[in-house]
Amino acid sequence: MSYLAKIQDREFVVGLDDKGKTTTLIVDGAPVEFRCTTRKNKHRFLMLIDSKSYDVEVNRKDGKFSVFIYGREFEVTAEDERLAKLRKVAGLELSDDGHKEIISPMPGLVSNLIKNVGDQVSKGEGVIIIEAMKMENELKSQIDGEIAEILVKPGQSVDKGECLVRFK
Amino acid sequence: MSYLAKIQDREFVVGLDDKGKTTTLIVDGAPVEFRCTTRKNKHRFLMLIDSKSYDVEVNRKDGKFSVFIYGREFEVTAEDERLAKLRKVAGLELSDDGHKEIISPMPGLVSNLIKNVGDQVSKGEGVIIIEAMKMENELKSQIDGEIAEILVKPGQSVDKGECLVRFK
Amino acid sequence: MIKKVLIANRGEIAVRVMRSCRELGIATVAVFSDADVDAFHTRMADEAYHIGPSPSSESYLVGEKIIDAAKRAHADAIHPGYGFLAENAKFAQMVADAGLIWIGPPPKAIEVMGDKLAARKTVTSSGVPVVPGFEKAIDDVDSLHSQVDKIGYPILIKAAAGGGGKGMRTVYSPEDLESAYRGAMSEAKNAFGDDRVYIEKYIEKPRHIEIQIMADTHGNCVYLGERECSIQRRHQKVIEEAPSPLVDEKMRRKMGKTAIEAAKACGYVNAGTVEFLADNDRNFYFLEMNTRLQVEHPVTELITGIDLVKEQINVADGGELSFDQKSVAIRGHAIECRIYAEDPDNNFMPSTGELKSYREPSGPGIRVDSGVVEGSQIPIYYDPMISKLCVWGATRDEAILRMKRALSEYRICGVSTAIAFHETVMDHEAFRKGDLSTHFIDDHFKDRKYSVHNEEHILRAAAVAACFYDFLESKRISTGGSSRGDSSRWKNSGRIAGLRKPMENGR
Amino acid sequence: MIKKVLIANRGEIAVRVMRSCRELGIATVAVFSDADVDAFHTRMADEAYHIGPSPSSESYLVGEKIIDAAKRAHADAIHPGYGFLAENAKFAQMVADAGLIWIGPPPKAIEVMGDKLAARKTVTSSGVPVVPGFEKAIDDVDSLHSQVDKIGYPILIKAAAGGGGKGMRTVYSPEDLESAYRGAMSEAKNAFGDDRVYIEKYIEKPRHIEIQIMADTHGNCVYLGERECSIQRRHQKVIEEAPSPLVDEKMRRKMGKTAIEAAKACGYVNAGTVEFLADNDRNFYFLEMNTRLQVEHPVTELITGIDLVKEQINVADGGELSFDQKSVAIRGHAIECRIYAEDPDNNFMPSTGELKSYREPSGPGIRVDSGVVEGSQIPIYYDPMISKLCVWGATRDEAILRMKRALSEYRICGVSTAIAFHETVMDHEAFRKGDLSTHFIDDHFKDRKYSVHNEEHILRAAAVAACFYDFLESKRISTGGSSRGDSSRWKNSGRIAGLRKPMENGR
Repeated sequence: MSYLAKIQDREFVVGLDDKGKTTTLIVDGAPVEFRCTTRKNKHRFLMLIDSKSYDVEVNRKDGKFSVFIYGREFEVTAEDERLAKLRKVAGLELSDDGHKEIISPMPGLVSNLIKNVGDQVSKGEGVIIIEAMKMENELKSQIDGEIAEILVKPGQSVDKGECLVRFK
Repeated sequence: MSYLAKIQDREFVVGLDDKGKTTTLIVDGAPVEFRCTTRKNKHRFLMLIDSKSYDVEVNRKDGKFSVFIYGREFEVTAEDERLAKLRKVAGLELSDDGHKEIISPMPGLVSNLIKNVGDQVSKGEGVIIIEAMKMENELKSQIDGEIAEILVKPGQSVDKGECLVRFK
Repeated sequence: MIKKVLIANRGEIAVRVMRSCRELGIATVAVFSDADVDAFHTRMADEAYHIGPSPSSESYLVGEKIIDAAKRAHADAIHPGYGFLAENAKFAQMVADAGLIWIGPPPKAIEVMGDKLAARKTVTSSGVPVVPGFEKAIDDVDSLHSQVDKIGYPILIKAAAGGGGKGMRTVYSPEDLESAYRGAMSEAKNAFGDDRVYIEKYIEKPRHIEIQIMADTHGNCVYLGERECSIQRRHQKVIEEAPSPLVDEKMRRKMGKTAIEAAKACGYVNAGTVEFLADNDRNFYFLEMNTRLQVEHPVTELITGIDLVKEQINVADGGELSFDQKSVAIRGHAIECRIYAEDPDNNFMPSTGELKSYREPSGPGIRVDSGVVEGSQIPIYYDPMISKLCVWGATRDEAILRMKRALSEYRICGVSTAIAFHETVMDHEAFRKGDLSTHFIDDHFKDRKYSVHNEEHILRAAAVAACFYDFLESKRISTGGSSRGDSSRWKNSGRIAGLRKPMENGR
Repeated sequence: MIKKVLIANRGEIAVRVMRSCRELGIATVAVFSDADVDAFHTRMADEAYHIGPSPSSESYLVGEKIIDAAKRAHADAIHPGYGFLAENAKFAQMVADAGLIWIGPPPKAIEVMGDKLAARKTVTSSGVPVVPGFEKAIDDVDSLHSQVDKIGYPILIKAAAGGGGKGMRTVYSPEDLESAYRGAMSEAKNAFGDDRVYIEKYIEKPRHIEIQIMADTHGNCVYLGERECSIQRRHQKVIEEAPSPLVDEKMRRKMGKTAIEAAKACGYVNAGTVEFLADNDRNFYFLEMNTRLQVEHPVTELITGIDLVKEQINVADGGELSFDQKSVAIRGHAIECRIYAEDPDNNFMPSTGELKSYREPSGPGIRVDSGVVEGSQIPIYYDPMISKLCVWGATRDEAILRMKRALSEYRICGVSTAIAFHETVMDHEAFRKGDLSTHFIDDHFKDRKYSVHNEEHILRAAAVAACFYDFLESKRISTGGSSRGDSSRWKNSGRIAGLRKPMENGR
């Protein structure tokens, strides 16, 4: 099985195959020494790659993978390489959707609106302030764009995952 | 549901019942304030009994329960009270079996026999020595009795749970 | 004799207080809100009482409920921890009125130090240096300009009842003065119900250095060295250390004596902290006094070997301090990193959820004060601090390297944390040199991304891990090895069976 | 400069050494046997190499395999930990011959101190007091009686190559002498391939007190105070503390100087421990020198603030000691309890299996050195130590109470442990008074049951917990709430279906 994996700005082609009791690993076309053990808890395992030791934990999250390694969690996408190639040829890139909205990352109270409907907003600019855990948290726009709709009012409580602002 | 629970030399009659969202508890006929929360891991839970806090973990083990509480593990038996009563009336006590044999509690090497076939042995006397984890471990008789059979020889390796000695 | 203590708090500080109680053979009583019924502090206590719904205004902040729980539990004393009711003079008085021992300072001292203007006035009369400014609230706009002219720009407008940066404005020039004044007043009114504001000289890029003091009812008052808490984000301390890299023995003695003056000026008893602003020329100014145990008290414990909570209980019980000024000795260096559930890549936004994986670092020189275990929820209602990771080292250098090691061992999955941020600070040259100020993060870390990792072999391994996990999972589904695989198979065959019937009917 | 260290060990000590390496910025290499492929030390290292099957004779004891792994990893140095090859002079030499740095004493010092007769002779010539006895092996049965008569009964026959109580016999009267001699000789021959035995006076109920020393290649040698390790079971230390409740400053200085004499007599370099027997009149006698880092080194680290592993690496790298005798100061009191997987109710029989639940205590004054995590297996092949639980307190009393608190917080399910035993010792009056001897356990704890608990409310709660769990489970089965419930239902309905058919057929 061959995967195309993306992490940060890097891509790796990862080939995995079962040879009897062991699994072979090929990264970007080159075979790599690989050993892996899993205990009962299958999403926590130890990998030895070229004798380097990696104590990892993998969780699925929103169709991607969250990989804990070397003290940090990384977001990784991994898909069947052939599918990925086909998609590329067909020009069907994974869309950068979800950024045309501001979603509340936590339950809280809308304490202030920084921008209004119709405002032009740049990526990184604050749009709305949510109070949670005794702190005010400024939610920023992930894109450049114009605000089409603001769905909440100051003083209103919101749930995690609730859509607060829509862009055009 | 009513249970007869035994721990060490104590017996408790424990009644549990669901009343809507809460569970009621009756111990030895007297109602007791009870609150319990369980997380995903259902065998680890918090009980509040008369406002006392107990952070417990329960594992089933050989038909009994192993209860971790206040820093120690206790063996508890719990059975349906009516069945227990019936059994008592019928004179069918749970037998103290399993002590007419010496079972190896761990894998290891038989390093010495202290007693021989035909020897009279008192409860607590050493019978056989097993070497494991770089240490010699004397296995003792749990009963007074005469040795009927010794199933292993010095130098032989044995598995956990293997029967080593039988009494008459 | 105190035999049973109710801890009117939650999280790590409740657990911290219980640990000292347990070592003293004192029974512990927890209180918990709906959100905390399964919390670690509830589990750890000998007894636990429910005090209401999750919002703290309906539970941890309701003094009556807490005193009621203490009475039901037949507790002798109440320890407030920090936050919540810890600096509420009325609650301290209620506790005393209920015949219970308050493990904290006298209500009067809390009251005086809680009002910044009263505090300034009180300590100034004892000769304690304060930031240049005024001891009276601004009466009218007219006197405003003349006041400022006496000390010169930039200035700070502060709320008398203030805290947490609310009702505070920095002003650099006269044209901004009046609007800043009005803004601060209205914010203060909203936040504290008290619109008094006053003026202080604004000290740019100060260091935040504080002195731990401990006083008993027999007139003994001792200072336990200083802590430097200059690394702050969103007006909140995130990294603290003791001793301060700035403070030498002479400055320590001077600050210590000043702190004792301040404490004596308000009749202080029990543990307290006198906070100062300092500049790099070792001038220092009284900022405020915190009339409680501080979050960062462990660094002082690590360098002095004194258990402050035990000493608090001893003093509340009428005992004399177990040490005097001469016997207090500082050894080595300690650092604390506050591990918040937050996203440092996104302006330290709080993160909530379940700790899917949780394992604390351990080994030489590490102390972790936490109130969670694996599987714990970080609730939305309270401060999102997971733990305080503290290290001790023979030198500051050793402590920094040890902190780096400890951070690298810490395993938290499920919520974002500030761990990567702390690693970056520990590696920073300015931090290593002890070149600190309260603007440290803004100066050195603006728009920094902490979760970015450039080591090729780690990125590669992470990519392989995700692929391998998917590979394992797909194998399991196809061979049906585990229960997870089983349930998937059941679902599949169920669906197929469900689909087939109508088809058969249709034929 | 040492940049990469291979740790020729497993379990907690491998992890311990890696922690110091990491703080020094040194890369770590683990070796692992089949049983340890998933062990914590394998996970924690930067690199890991497989060295063979589970039995240590085929893996951790095979010097060639370890040196081969070190070469493949391009390691600069090897740290042996304790046990396994740590006191194998030949291996130390092999390491040097392979061009690697040996983080330990010179092979010659290991060799001299490994032979008890040679060690006695060497240190005696430097004026170190030894237990009355003889510097030569017994040549023949004839000289036996005349030797014993010179020192009087009781005596101890000891193997020259001895260790772990093997080839050792206590003799109280002449009639037992010859058979004891023959027994000791044959046991020594079997265990060590060396039948030389010698005679020492038997000291009844001695205290075991040892001095930690540290020497560099520049001629500096410093003692770091003592440890008392009198609490032993099966000839193995289980509780250690520092300082010793017996030792005063005068005795400490005297023992320290003696230890340095002993170390210098064999040209010692790196960390070592000189063990003494002592009586309650503060007389002490050289017992042996351990030419390695000891299991119980953390208690010394806790009271001196010195990281011994870092210092070992520094010295092995040719550095000077980072401290001198004058700068070594003892602060407070430290205790270590070895947490073995064993059943104290059953003569401390080892217990194996999976750590179903594992959570270490934390908070003020606690240090845990462990090599396991939740889910780890305790393999049958090695020493069954799970961890070393250490505490520091300002006083011995505080340390004892803190240890009790820490033990009560420790959560280990799945294997039996010595935790209840340690709790009982911490509560014992003789221990609290510091009235210790190597016979402590036999004297005070014979046939004691540790797991018995008499607090009614705990027994009642345990009973309720078991019932409630069963109640929950049966509810789940009847309502089919969880996947476990589901699978049971499937099984039940399968069985019923299986039973029904023949019945229908039979009708």
